[in-house]
Formats: sequence, C-alpha cells, structure tokens
Amino acid sequence: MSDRSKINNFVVRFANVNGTGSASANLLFAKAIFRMGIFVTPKNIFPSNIQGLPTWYDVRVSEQGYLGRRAGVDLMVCVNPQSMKNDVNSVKPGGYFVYDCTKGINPEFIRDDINYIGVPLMEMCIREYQDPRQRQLFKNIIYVGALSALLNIEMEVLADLLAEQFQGKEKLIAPNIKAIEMGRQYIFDHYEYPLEISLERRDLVGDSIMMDGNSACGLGAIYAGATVASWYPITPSTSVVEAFTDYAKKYRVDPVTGKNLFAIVQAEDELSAIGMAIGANWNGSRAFTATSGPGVSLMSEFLGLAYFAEIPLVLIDVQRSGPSTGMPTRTQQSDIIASAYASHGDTKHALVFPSTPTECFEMTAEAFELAEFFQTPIIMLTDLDLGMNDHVCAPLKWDDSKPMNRGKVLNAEELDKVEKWGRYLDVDGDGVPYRTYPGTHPTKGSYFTRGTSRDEFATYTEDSDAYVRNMKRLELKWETMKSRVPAPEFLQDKNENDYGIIYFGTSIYAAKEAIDILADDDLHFDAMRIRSFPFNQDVDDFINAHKKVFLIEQNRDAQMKSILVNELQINPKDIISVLNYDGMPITADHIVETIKSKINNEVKLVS
Amino acid sequence: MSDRSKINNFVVRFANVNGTGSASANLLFAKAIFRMGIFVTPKNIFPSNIQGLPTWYDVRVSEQGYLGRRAGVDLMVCVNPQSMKNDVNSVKPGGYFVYDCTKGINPEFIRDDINYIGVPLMEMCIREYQDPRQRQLFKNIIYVGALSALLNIEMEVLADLLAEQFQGKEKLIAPNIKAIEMGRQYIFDHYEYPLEISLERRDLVGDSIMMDGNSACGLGAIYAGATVASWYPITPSTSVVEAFTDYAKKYRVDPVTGKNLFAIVQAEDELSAIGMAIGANWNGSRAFTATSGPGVSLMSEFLGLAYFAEIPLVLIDVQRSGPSTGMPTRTQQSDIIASAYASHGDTKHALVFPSTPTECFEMTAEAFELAEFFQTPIIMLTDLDLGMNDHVCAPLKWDDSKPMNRGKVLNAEELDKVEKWGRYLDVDGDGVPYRTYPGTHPTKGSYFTRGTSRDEFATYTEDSDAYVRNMKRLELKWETMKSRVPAPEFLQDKNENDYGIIYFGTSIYAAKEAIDILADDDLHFDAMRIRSFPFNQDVDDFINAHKKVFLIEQNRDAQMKSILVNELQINPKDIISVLNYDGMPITADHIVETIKSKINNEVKLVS
Amino acid sequence: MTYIRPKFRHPDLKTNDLGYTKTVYEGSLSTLCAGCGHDSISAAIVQSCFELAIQPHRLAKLSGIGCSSKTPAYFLSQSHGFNSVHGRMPSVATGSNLANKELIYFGVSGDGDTASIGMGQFVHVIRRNLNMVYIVMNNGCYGLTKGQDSATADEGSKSKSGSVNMFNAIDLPSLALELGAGFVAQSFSGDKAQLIPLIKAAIKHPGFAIINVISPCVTFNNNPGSTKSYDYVREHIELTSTVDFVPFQEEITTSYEAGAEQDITLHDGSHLQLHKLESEWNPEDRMSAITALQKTKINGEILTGLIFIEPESKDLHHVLNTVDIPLNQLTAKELCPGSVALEELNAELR
Amino acid sequence: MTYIRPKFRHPDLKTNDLGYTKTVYEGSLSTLCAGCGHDSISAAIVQSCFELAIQPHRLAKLSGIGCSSKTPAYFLSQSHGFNSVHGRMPSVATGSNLANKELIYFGVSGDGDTASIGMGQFVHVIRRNLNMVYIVMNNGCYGLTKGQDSATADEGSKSKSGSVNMFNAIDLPSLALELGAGFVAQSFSGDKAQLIPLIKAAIKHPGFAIINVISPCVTFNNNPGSTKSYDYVREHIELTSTVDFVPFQEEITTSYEAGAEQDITLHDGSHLQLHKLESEWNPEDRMSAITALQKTKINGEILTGLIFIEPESKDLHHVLNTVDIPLNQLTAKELCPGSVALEELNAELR
Ligand SMILES: Cc1ncc(C[n+]2csc(CCOP(=O)(O)OP(=O)(O)O)c2C)c(N)n1
Ligand SMILES: Cc1ncc(C[n+]2csc(CCOP(=O)(O)OP(=O)(O)O)c2C)c(N)n1
Ligand code: SF4
Ligand code: SF4
Ligand SMILES: [Mg+2]
Ligand SMILES: [Mg+2]
Repeated sequence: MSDRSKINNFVVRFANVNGTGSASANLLFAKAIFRMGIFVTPKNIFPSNIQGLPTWYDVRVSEQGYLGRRAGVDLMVCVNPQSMKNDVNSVKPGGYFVYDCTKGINPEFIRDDINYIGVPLMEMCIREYQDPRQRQLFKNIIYVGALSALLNIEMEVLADLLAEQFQGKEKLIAPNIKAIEMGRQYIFDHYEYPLEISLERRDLVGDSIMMDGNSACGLGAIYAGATVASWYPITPSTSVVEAFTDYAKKYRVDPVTGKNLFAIVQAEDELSAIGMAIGANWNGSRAFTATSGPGVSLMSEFLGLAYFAEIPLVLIDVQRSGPSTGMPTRTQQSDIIASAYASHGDTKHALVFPSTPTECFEMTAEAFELAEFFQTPIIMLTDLDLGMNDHVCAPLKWDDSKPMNRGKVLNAEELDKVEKWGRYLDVDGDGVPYRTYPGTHPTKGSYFTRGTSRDEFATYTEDSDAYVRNMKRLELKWETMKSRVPAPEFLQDKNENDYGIIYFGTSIYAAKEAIDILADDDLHFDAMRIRSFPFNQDVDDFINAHKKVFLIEQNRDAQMKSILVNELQINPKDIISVLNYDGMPITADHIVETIKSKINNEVKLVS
Repeated sequence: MSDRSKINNFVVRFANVNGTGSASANLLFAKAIFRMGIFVTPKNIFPSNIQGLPTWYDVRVSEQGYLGRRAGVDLMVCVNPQSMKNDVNSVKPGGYFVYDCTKGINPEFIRDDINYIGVPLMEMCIREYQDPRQRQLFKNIIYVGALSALLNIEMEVLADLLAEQFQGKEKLIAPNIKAIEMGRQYIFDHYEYPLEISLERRDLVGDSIMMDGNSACGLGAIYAGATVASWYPITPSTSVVEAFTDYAKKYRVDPVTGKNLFAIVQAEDELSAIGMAIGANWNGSRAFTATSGPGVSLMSEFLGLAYFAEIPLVLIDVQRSGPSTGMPTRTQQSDIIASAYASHGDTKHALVFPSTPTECFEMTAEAFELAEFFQTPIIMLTDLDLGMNDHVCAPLKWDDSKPMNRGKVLNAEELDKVEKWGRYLDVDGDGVPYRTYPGTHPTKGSYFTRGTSRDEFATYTEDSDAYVRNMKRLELKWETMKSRVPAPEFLQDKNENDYGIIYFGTSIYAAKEAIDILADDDLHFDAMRIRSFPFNQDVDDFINAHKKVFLIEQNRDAQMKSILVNELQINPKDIISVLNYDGMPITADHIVETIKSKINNEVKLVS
Repeated sequence: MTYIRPKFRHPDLKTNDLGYTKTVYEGSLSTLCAGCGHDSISAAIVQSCFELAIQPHRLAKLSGIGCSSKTPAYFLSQSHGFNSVHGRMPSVATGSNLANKELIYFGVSGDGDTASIGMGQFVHVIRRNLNMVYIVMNNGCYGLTKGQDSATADEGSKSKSGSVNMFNAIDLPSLALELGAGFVAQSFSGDKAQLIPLIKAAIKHPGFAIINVISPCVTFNNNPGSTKSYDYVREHIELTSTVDFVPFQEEITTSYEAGAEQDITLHDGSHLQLHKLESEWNPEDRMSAITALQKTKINGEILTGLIFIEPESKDLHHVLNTVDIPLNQLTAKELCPGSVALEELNAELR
Repeated sequence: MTYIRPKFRHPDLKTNDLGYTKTVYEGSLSTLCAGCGHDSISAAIVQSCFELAIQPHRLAKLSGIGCSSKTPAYFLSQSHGFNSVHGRMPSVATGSNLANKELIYFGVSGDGDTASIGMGQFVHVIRRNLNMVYIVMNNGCYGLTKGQDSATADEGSKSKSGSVNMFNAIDLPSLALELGAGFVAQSFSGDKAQLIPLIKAAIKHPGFAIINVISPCVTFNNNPGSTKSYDYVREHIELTSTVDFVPFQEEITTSYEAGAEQDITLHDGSHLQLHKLESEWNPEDRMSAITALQKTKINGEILTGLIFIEPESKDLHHVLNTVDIPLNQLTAKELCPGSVALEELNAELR
C-alpha cells in the first residue's frame, strides 16, 4: 500500500470509553472532513454494554473514494488507559500515537517505530473547567482541535458544524470553539504541523450526503406510506424504528388536530411485533417490523403463516454477528438462510440486500410495493455496519409522479363486477391472486384467512389435489417475482473476463476497492452485485458467463452461495467463496489476499 | 400391475366417520393378517378434527413384503354416507364395494365395473343391541367379521386377538366374537366367498413386530436413559411423549418408594419445552422434547443457543404437511432445511432420519449418545406416516453390554488432575471440548454458559480472533461428526450401475418396491438410503460414483437435495428430484412413473 | 370438507333493524363434536350480533388454533376471519385494529391458546387496552390435541383417563382484573340467557372486554371428577347478577326492587341493567370485583355474570393519538412527504 | 474484555461457617454503569450467600438477557452460570432443577426480560412452583437497549427523553400473588438491610420465591419525573415490616413490642422475624397481601418487604413425585430396562 499518497489517504482511530460523550466529537471530526469535499468512512466499534468499556471509532479518509474499512491505523487518538497497550500496538510503523500526556506514559508503551504526540488533555480541562462532566466532554473537543491542527482541518468548517449542532443552544457554541482552539494552539506551540498524513480540500463528494442506513430505512418506510410499525428493541435494529418515529413526528402529525397519521407500538416481543405487522397488513395498512438475528428466529413461525396465508409484510433485519446472542454489536451477513427459508415446511421468502443508505431508503420503499403486489413477506437484509454507521452516499430521490401501487386489491365496486371471486384463484396466470380488505363490501369479498390448506375459494380442505394446486401456484408466484425484484448491478457494461466477482450488501465498498487493487496487479474480473432473492435471470447469466466466480460474503457458512446454488442449479465448484466473519466490516485487503491465495492454490486463472 | 397375484396382494380401504370407534376394529383386521404371516401396511388417513368427519384406513396386503402405500382400492368398506360418492369412485375397476345395505344404495353410486357387497350392518345392530353406543361399536366388528369371510381371515386368529385385547375385561370377548360371527354368517349366507382377492396363511413375517414409530421413539428414549421430557402437544408428535410416559410408568417407578425415576413436564409452549430440555441437559440429565413443524419454528432461537453454547439436546420432529399449520394430519418430509439450519447466524444441526419403527428406537437411543458426545442438538426427522401408523418391522434389540457414553464430562477427580481446564478448549483436536456438570467440584469446573462469544476459558469476549477460533472449532466438530453419525445404507454390496437412487425416511418402502418394478423393466440402479446429516464420506462417494442420481423426497422444494448440494459441493444438475408432497405417503408407482418420465424427457440413461 | 348448510328460510322469519334475518349471521356448519360447548357459544354470538343489528362485514373475527379457534368459521360468514397461529391472535388483532379503528374486533380463543402458549400476548393485549371482544372458550383442556390438561384445569380436577391435575389453575378473569382490564365477565356456554347480554355489552365496550366462558368439552373433559363438566359447572355456578342489555334509545322497562339494581350506562348510551345477587360486590370497583372472585374461588364456586366494568375506557388508539380516519384509508397524499421535503433533508445531511 | 479483580485480602477478614471469606462469593468486575442499582443487588446476593454459608458450587445462577441478566457474572464466580436467551430463563431453570433437585437455583431477570418477552414463562414457572429464587432487577426500562419503557414502567412516568408512559404498569408482585406464588417480596436496591434477609429467606423457601427489587437505571431512568429513580423510590417507599432472618439453631434475640411482631418458621427450621408496620396485613394470608398491595398502589406508594409467604410449599418435584436422588445421578442400571424386557415387549407386539 506504499504507493498510495499520504494526502487524504489514511485511517484515524479514536480509542474511547463508552458513555463519555466521545461519539459526537468523533462525528464532528469525520463530518468536517466530508465538508472539505473528501471521502470519509467512520465506523463505530462499540461493546455490548452501556458505560465504561473500551470503544473505538475508525475514520478512514480516501481521496479515491474508497468507503470500505481499511485495517491498520495511521493515527491513533487514545484517551482510554484501559486499552492503551493494545492501541499502541495497532498503530502502523511510521504512524502516530496521540495521547493524553498529563500523567506521562508508561514506558512499556513506547515503540521505536511510531511517533508520539502527547497533549495534556486532562490538565487542560482541569485548568479550564470546574464541572467534572464538562471536563469529560470538552476533553473530546480539545483532541478534535489538536487533530485539526495536525491534519489540517479547516477551522471554518469546524465552526460551521458546531454552529449547526448547537442551533437553539447557541450559548454552547463559544465554549466549544474555545476548546477546539485550545487543542489547536497546543499543537501549534509544541509540534510540527501538519503531519505527513493530512488533508487538503477537494471537490470530490459532489452532492453526496452522510447518513446511516437505519435512518434511511425509517425514512423509506415513511415515504412508502407505512402507517403501522410494531417492533421490539434489539441492537442494531432499534434505530430503524426510532428514525421512523422521529420522521413520523416530523411529517405525519395532522397540523390541525395534532393527531398522528401513524401508529407505532413497542411490542412485548418479536413474535408479537410480527403478529401485529401481519394483522395490520391483512387489514390494508402498510406495516413493518425491524429486528436482528434472534428476532428473525422468533418470527419464523409467523413468517410461515404470512407466506402461506399470503399476507404482505416488510421485515427489516439488521444483521449482527451470530449464532445465538453472538457478538451483538458486531456486523455480519449471516441471516441469509434463516431469512430465505424461515419457517418449517416448504417456505421461501423474498430478500432484498441494500448496500448504501441511499439504497436502504429506496429498497425499503420498494419492499412495501413488492410485499403488497406479491402478498408475501419481503425481508430486507441490512447489517450493523450499514445500519449504525454514517456513510457518504448519493442523495435521496423521490419521484412524486409515481403512484403507490397497492397490488391486486378489489374494492366494493370491483367486487360487484366479479362473477365469482376466489381469494386464491390465479386469474392472471402469474400466481398472484386478488385480495380484499375486511369491511369492503356488505355481502361480497369476505373470506377466512388461515395457515391451513384451502382451495381457491379459501375453503378449508385436506384434499391432496387442492393442496398441490395451491403449492404450485405459490411456486409460480415465486417465478413471477424473479423479474420484479431489484435487479443486480454490474460494474461493466458487458462481460469481458473469464472470471467474475460477486458481492452484495456492505461488501460493496471493499469489493470495488479490491477490484481496483487486483486490476493494478493485472488481475481483471467482471463484477456483479446481487440485490435480491429470488435471483433474476441476469444473475444466472452472469455466473454462467464465467468460468468461475468469486463470491464475497460476511459469514462463515457461505450462505449466499448456498441459496445461489440451490435456486439456480449452479455447480458449487464454480463458485469460490471469499469469506469474512470476524464481526468487523470486510476490507479490500482481505478480499485481495483471499482471491490471490485461491488463485495460487485452487484456481489457475492467470493466462 | 396386472401380473401381481391376487392372493395376499390387494388394498382394502375403510371409510369411516372419526370418533366412532372404528380404529380398533380396523387395526384388528390388519393385525389378523399380520398374524397369518403376511405383510400388511395399515395407514390411517384422518382429518384435523375430533369427531364427525370422514376418516379412512387403508390396509395394503403384500405377499412380496412391500410395505409402502399403494394407490387404488381393491376393496372398499364404506360405512360413511358423507363420503360414499367419492369412495365408490376410488375403487379400481373389478374391485369390490362393501357397504351397509340397510337402507339400500343411492342409484347414482352404482358403477358397472365394480362389485357391490351389501351387508345390512345397521339392521343387524338394531336387532341385536339396545344401547346406541354399542350399536355403533359392534357395527365395526360386524364388518370385520364379514371381511374375514370374504377375504379368508382365520377365525382363530381373530379370536386370539380379541382375547388379548380384552384381557382383564373378559366379559367383552364373547359379544365381540358374536359380532364377528354375525358378519361371517351374513356373507356365508348371501355371497360367494372368499373373493378372488383373498388371503392365504404364509410364514413371511418371521420375528417381525408391528409397532408405530412414535412409540418406538418413546421407548428409545427410555432405553437411552432419558430422565427429563418436556413437550407441548402437537399432532403428530404427541404420542412420542405419551409413549415415553407409558413406558416410564411401566419401567421407571421405584418399586419400593413408588417414586418416579423420570420427570415429564407439559410445557406452556414449544419455546419453554425446548428451554427445559436444554436446562436439564446442561445439568447432566438426558432430556428431550418432541414436536412438529410449527414447534420447530418456535424452537429455532433456542436451537441456536444450544448449538453455540454447546449443550446436548435431542429433538424429535414428527413432520407433517406444511407450510404454517398446513395439513396437520397429513405426512411430509418438509422440515429438513428448517431443522438443518434452524436459527439465525452460522448455525447447523445434525439430523437423523429413521425409516422404520425399529430404527426410531435405535436412532433415538443413538441420538442421545451423539448429542452428549458432540454437545449439540441432534434432531430426529421422522414423520406422521412413520410416527402414527403401525408398521411391520424388525424386532427391537438392545445390547446390555454396551455402556452408556456420556461424552467428555469431567468429574471432581479429573478436574483435580487437569492443569487448566477450559470449557471451550479443543484438547483432543476433534473440536469437542470437555464439559462439567454444575455442582461437581467446590472450586473447579464452574463456568458461565452463554450464547455470546467467549474465549476458550468461557470468558466473555468481543475479540475477533477469539470469535473466529471458536467458530472454526465448531466447524471442526462438525467435520468430526461426519464419521460418527449413522452411515448410509446401501441396497447393493458394490455399485454396479451408472445411475443411482437415493431415498431416506419413510420413502424406504416405496423406493425399494419401485426399484424392483424398474428392474422388471430392465432399468437398474444402485441405491442408497441416507440416514443422517452431516453426510459422511460414503454419501459423497456414492453420488460421485454415478452419472446421475435420483433423489426421492416427500416435499416440494427438494430440501434434501439442497443440503446435499450445499454440504458436499455436488453439481445440482447431477441430482434429479423425485418429489411427492400431496400429504399422502409416497407410492412406488409414483416413483416409477416419475423416474420413467424423467428418463424419457431429461436423462438418457438406457444404453 | 366443505359443507353447505341447507338454506331453508321460513317466510316470516324475524328481521333486525338492518332487515337481516338471523341466518345472515350464521356461519358454515360446525365440525365440532356434537354437544361441544363451543357450538353453544357460537350460537350466542350469532344471536347477539343479530340482535345488535351489526353489519357483518364491519366485524372482523380472529382466533388462534384449537377447536375453539375454529368457531369463527361457524358464525358470521359475511365477516372477514383470521385463523392465525396458536396463541398469537392478540397481536394479529392489535395490528388489525391499528389499521382500521372502525371495525369491531371479535377474538375467540381457547384456554390452551390463551393461558399457555398465548399468555404473554394475552397479558399485553390487556395492558394495551385494545378495543376488542376476547372470548375464551374455556374447557380446561386441549380439545384439538385430544384432551391434555390445560393451565386453567383446576387443581384436583380429574381427566377422562383418570389422572388428577396437580397444578394451580390460572384464573383468567382474576388475571384480567389484576392487569387492568376494563370489562371482565365470566359465563357458561350452557347459559345463553346470561351470555347474550354479556356479549352485546362487550361489543359495545370501547376497550378490551373479556368473557371467560366455561365451555365443556364433551369428548375429553366431561367425565365425573372434572370441574369443567356440564354437571359440575351447573352445580357450582354462582351468579353476580342477572344482566339485561338495553340498547341506546330503547326504553328501560324492567325494574327490580330498589337497592339490588344497578344501572350502568355504556359508552355509546346503551345500558346494562344488573339485578345484583351479591351484595358486597360493586361491578364498578376493581378491588371489590377481585375480592368477589377470590371469595367464590375459595368456596369452590364459579362466579358468573358481569364481574367488572369501567365504562369510560381509553383504548390503544387514544394512547397513540391516531387520527380519526382509519389508517388504512390514508393515501399517498397524506402519507408521503414528497420530493421537496426530501431535498431539504438531503441538504441537512450534507 | 476480561477483568481480573485485584485480589487483595485483608488478614483478619471475617469467615463464615464454611471458613470462607466474602471474597469467595464475589464475581468478576461489573461492567455495568457506575451507580447502577443492579450492582447493589449483586452485592446483597454476595452478602446473603456468604452469611448463609452456601457452598458456591451447589448453587446455579441463571438469567436471560439484559444488564440485569449480566449480573450473575458479577457474583459467585464458583457457581455455574447460565446466561440463556431473552425472557426464557424460567424454562431453562425448570429443566435444570428437574435434573438435579439438590442445587439451589438462583434466577436473575430484568423487567423487560420478565414482564415482556418472558411473561409467559414467568407465569408458568410460578404455576409449577419451581423451587428457585427469582429476582427481578426492576428499573422500569430496557437498560441494555438504551432506555425504552418497559411494561413495569408506571403510567405517567417520564422517560429521560421526556415522553410520558401511557400504559398501565404490570405489577409483578401482585401478579405473582394472583398466580399462587408461595413467597412474594418487594424491595429496593438501595435498601440492603431489607434486601439481605429477604434473599436469605427466599433461598430457604422450598418453592418459588420472587423478590421484585426496584433497581434504578442511572443512565436511562433516573431523571426527574421517573417513578423508578432513586429519589422517587426513596420518597415513596412504604414498608410492610422490618425483617430479620434467623438461621436454624441460632437463637432469636431481637424482640419487639408485643402485637406488632410476627415470627414465621421456615421449612428448614430457620425463622423470619417481622416487625409489622402495617396493621391490617397478614403475610400468611394471600387475600390480605393482595389487598395491601392494591392499597399502596392506589396511594402511589411502593410497598416493600415480605409481602406473602406460605412456608409449607410443595414444589414441582413433589407434584412429579420424583425419586430423592437427583435424576442426573441415575445410571444405566436404574434407567435402562435392558434386553430381557425388550424381548417381552417384542412378543407383545407380534
Ligand atoms: C405452535 C403450535 N403448537 C401446538 C399446536 C397444536 N395444537 C393445536 S390446538 C392446541 C390446543 C388447543 O387447546 P385450546 O386452545 O384449549 O382449544 P380447544 O381445542 O380446547 O378448544 C394445540 C396444542 C399448534 N397448532 N401450534
Ligand atoms: C430475542 C431478543 N430480543 C431482543 C433482544 C435485545 N435486548 C437485549 S436486553 C433487552 C431488554 C433488557 O431489559 P431488562 O430485561 O429490563 O434489563 P435491563 O437491561 O433493564 O436490566 C433487549 C430487548 C435480545 N437480546 N433478544
Ligand atoms: S374435542 Fe372437545 S372441544 Fe373439541 S370439538 Fe370435541 S367437544 Fe369440543
Ligand atoms: S444502562 Fe441502566 S441498567 Fe444498564 S448498567 Fe447502566 S444503569 Fe444499569
Ligand atoms: Mg381448551
Ligand atoms: Mg430493565
């Protein structure tokens, strides 16, 4: 990596203690870089507790716009004595170690090959502030100030951000600016600056925004017209419904009556949360729930009901590291099989895989359309990395002219016209029957919804033929779906290489970077990003068009490969897995190394 | 099928109303044939309600020992006016229709191509009995009598069976014999007998027994030393724990104190049932639960805990037709994926697939050994057909000299000897660590069991490396398991054909019969019966040794194929699915037809 | 199996205010055992809805799984029904209700469905005061899975097979009271005269209304020694009061001797007239209702009738402050903030 | 993270009857927020077990998921622990207990863990009268998921973000009483003097013993307006009595003025001495306990202390009539009927 320039190209890591208010200072740092027109990727690495344990915040800066995580720390800001020993060791040779030098530093922590930048943070705070909570909070701001000098962050940008942050609490602006200045001044007085790694204003980010995926999902549900949200708190999905709530309060309160055009219920558990969402969808509201792994397991009986009784449903699964409670504050893409085949019996569910907050927004909205059209659950598989971290991404767009499509629903008038309506009758030959909302018509359109077998007219039956007909219609519906779910995205206009790379979800950033790195080594690939399940024809074609494909996944068991092989009848030997499942977002370097080693050991692809 | 002899080779169907006591009369009929040394296969086809709906009881008699269901009724005994119209139609041309002629028969029900045998059952009963309940019960016995004349069942056999049945209530024997005689006499007086289809005593069944799979599972758990059973009622698994209870009362009550050497708890739901089983296993008891599809879905969160926290567990899933509530009184093999990958995250579970009651007994016992050795859930996938129907099968065997193997458990003495014990330390290199029971040693061996990530010494950690080490050890344990789970069974000593047939579970009967039929047409196959997952090497070898294999499954989505392809890296195109999922046990004819049509359309295998 | 009930209509069959005959309120033919208590309750539901002149399509009937949970198929064919999963009807009812506050939500459950697998949802639907009728068809056993004891089986009750239940019974009305339910009643499937006014009042109650109906299972729990058999219940029943439901605008005609009578005005202006038989109990006082239940329990009696009512009940929609128009009738116009708002948001996120 | 607590031992540290110092009963260093009520409860558990001279390895500690459910890691390192799944600890405890009736089962749960996702299991573990201690560390919120209201949050209680809870609180002690629990107590994490004797008595109680401990969440629910804050609880606490636990064979020394004192002999011969502060309440009468709780609730007070006890309690093993020797100690010899019995069975099946 030595050839990458040091300007706008480095990783800063903050080592903090959770519960000390460092998050907003660190975000200030990241956002300032973004405002300087440079690509930045912050990642919060936090423990599964509330206060007092080590937490890290990585900020990668990338001139080239690489938004994936990169291992190796160029500059460490360590304000946590608990983790200092490890923190020192994780700095790359030649890197910098910024620390609170009020009490000096343990000689054991001194390495020859890195640079130490002591700032007496505690001393400065004690001198300046009386209140202990203030001392703690401003300590964070002071180090941001110091960094701004070391790395060349523009003071005006910081001032603007602080002004925006404290809108309404203007009194706080000045003390914060002061703290920034203190940090800067200390550097000016004691160190050479800026460092070799540093920032230069650019105009790279265009009209991008910076947003987390969970907020984007919540907003997508607002735009889709979801009116009912039922949920049970679980990290890392909690902020999906929190965002939905905030946006609903902003956009969905009747200005005249002060009443809500939405209903949000914190359920008693995940079984109840999904039951409520099913009930609301059955009754004609767009409704959704959000959860993470353990919730998906608990929801699986109800998912089977929704599949078989054909009830629309949007479920947002923000994946975390499993199995079981696993590492609840670490990321993974490991609920693919559990979601795709959730529930006993012959059951399958459509999945969508967003890669960016922008896509979280779009796909959430699209998920409601799909769910209602196909009268079946649509499960969005996002993850902790996408959901809880801020990402630089394309701005959100909405086409006001596109009508909301509620699918095949008969109203009273239409019911009057229909000769004999059958809830499970395939009129259009696409496997998708017509439904009715309760209460539509005094004498027509009522039926009994159930998880048991029934005939085309919703009458209970144990007749083998009727059962098989229904199961086959569900299969046909599945086929129909293939051309309607989000299509894959291709990096190239047309295939040019013998070998392909496939990725999905948050692997997008690292994958694209890896492809560039490999190209530098004259290893060229076509690339496809999967965006949904069932897979549409293009996915099949891409795989068949290549001798072998590398499939990048963030789980142990190659779960996407399983469903690809299973659904597309692809020879498993034609798919080579590139796996990462240690709970940290995958890196380009990991992908490059894995592909290179597989090329050397298993596949001979270089001509 | 014209070439099959009519002696000891036919299907009788009884059409009854449920709740009228027909079951024991019908079983009497089937058992009598068994006692005559002839292979017999009864199948109960009952509705999901308690009383008043049509229910059927098929009895197939087979000189060749074919124990699968066969479609097409040679003789129908119809005592249910509700279903009579359909029942008439389901008789094969040339077949017989036995009915209650007290009130004549609707002329619409008359077909030219079948033979009608009216017996005035109701009239006879009204004449003979006063009590309405008696009239109903004896009606059933009278038709058994009539059949015994028509089909040549030996009177002594019936008399013996009735004597055994009413042991302790000897008063009832004579009236039952009388009812039999009445039925016989009516035939003697009015019809030619025996019919063309009829029985002849043989000595074919050897030392076979007749038993249902659920009872065999319950008994297997008794023999394995299970002491705790926790469950929630659900058809068709309920009788597993009922059988366990009955056998426990028989074998496990301390004769001195009258106290129980077992604890059986009807839980409040399936989540609780599996939680209890996990708690008991954690604490050193062999414990199990039994359920069906919906229960598996509900148990999936806990299954993930048991996998990751490494707690032994035996779960018996008696499969029924899904999805959702589906057809709860029909059979299917459709919980394979739901069981194999139950729970979110990277989770997999070992499965065993019994085919006969004998194997239900053996495999249940073996499941406890495996669960304890590998400290993980073992899920037995049986089904309604196997579990709730009586099957002629090999007698049960037990080797008293084989000790119970509780796996790697350290007692106090051993703990004292161990330098530093780590609950999740792989000492033996097989991925299986050593565990301790609570309360073993005052100062050693205690640890904290959890579903979160931890290091080798059971200490909580969010360290990526420790997490990955643990996940890899679990993979290694999975590898180790492959050579210890029940091996497949082969029909041939060594492979002789280009093409193979694979089956598992209750498809055994139909598959073997189909292979014979195909052989008659000069279509020859090697055959393998899968008995467990993960698959051992022999499974892989068998598939690789053949150009293509046909895989017989009783589900829509080819679920066994999915896991085969996924786990063994087999090209899906090399496996051709033969599926049946209408809720009825699969037939040889269906297999033959499917294979032949696939041969004609897809595979060219005949040289 | 599908059964078509022969639709023979008597020419001068009585009609209700909507001009409907009672047949309009019937369902398909029951497939329950002859004599099952649940069928009597279905009949009472039919009668109540007929008398109240409910528009069948404005009622949604929901249930879990069990013989009891099948009954929604046997009443009100013109109503939408939802036979969900075992024990989870309350959550489905909650979601449905949130989507459309204008329908009547009629839930049916069994004692297995409610008191075992459904306990969590039962407790929480009460806590949320969902505006619904919740009828438990309580037979002390699991009918559909062939007669296992349920959690409402009384301690000491004998099953058909002769085994004696050793566990404490869960008393659903007491539990509902403890959890703050605003309408709590108990009845017996064999007592239609009592059941019908209770169902009507429950429908009119603007919040969660539970009626625990003892409903014998003739096939599995009607044996001597069972405390849920027809005989036992008949012998041990004790009435809080006789109940008359008087619809809004109809004149109150019955009159009891002074003191023993209590008139409760319901939310919509209709009345419940109680002729009290228990002197120390006041149906509008929760503590008194709890005590009355505890006392009869200790005496081994079964208290039936209206046990507690809080006529001014604030339901979940009230707590959530939802708009008056049903959420499922809102359109993109009201719901989607549109592209302009989105542009503003984008700007804030830069 | 692993923390090794510095093991500095004072030379003349007090030892208990087993010769153990209190440090033997400690766990690893807590990772909860400084000031969290749960830590005080852990300390009380340590103290109680130390004083009772329990053999740590003969106690099994079980929990669900939550800040509260983490605490078993912070007491009794020598005990086996099981941090199971959210809300399902009772079933795991039930299975454990069935396997070995000789250990002490100590369950810890949170209000989210118990009153929401765990409600069904909570109700049923009470119904089965499992011999265990069940401590709810009740902070009225979901600590670990960052402060959402739980189902025990009081109506009108204000959260840190300023929103007001509009739902009825589930009152766990009342619920436990209604469900027939044999030992029901309530306490406050800040009142060790009360908590310790209650924990000791709960351990000695031969059936299900619940202690609902109000345990403020300093990070998310300690704000003004919250009814689970330290300040609010201190101001609204009301005592049933002061409690002394007197172990078996130890002499009863304290003596109160006549009339106000009640001495309860526990199953194992130890005593609970209550100095009653509430005159109309009798801790051995369920109805009186229910009434006392309802009354204080209506007054907006929090009743603490021992609320109800039924010293002669018959636990699940009694109902199931299990042998005296723990089931997990039985061997194939006792358990497996062997080949001869199987041959007989085969014969019957022919
Ligand atoms: C998840 C699940 N578990 C178990 C069952 C099996 N099951 C069907 S009905 C029933 C109990 C019914 O009892 P109850 O609710 O009292 O209704 P009843 O038949 O007595 O009216 C059970 C356990 C099921 N359908 N789903
Ligand atoms: C099935 C499942 N759903 C949700 C969660 C997320 N979760 C963890 S702790 C918790 C609530 C904890 O609240 P409480 O039991 O009151 O404990 P406290 O943290 O307040 O002590 C939740 C919802 C989970 N771990 N598992
Ligand atoms: S089994 Fe019992 S509850 Fe079910 S229908 Fe028959 S009588 Fe009714
Ligand atoms: S968040 Fe609340 S409950 Fe959790 S540790 Fe902190 S103070 Fe305790
Ligand atoms: Mg019942
Ligand atoms: Mg809490």
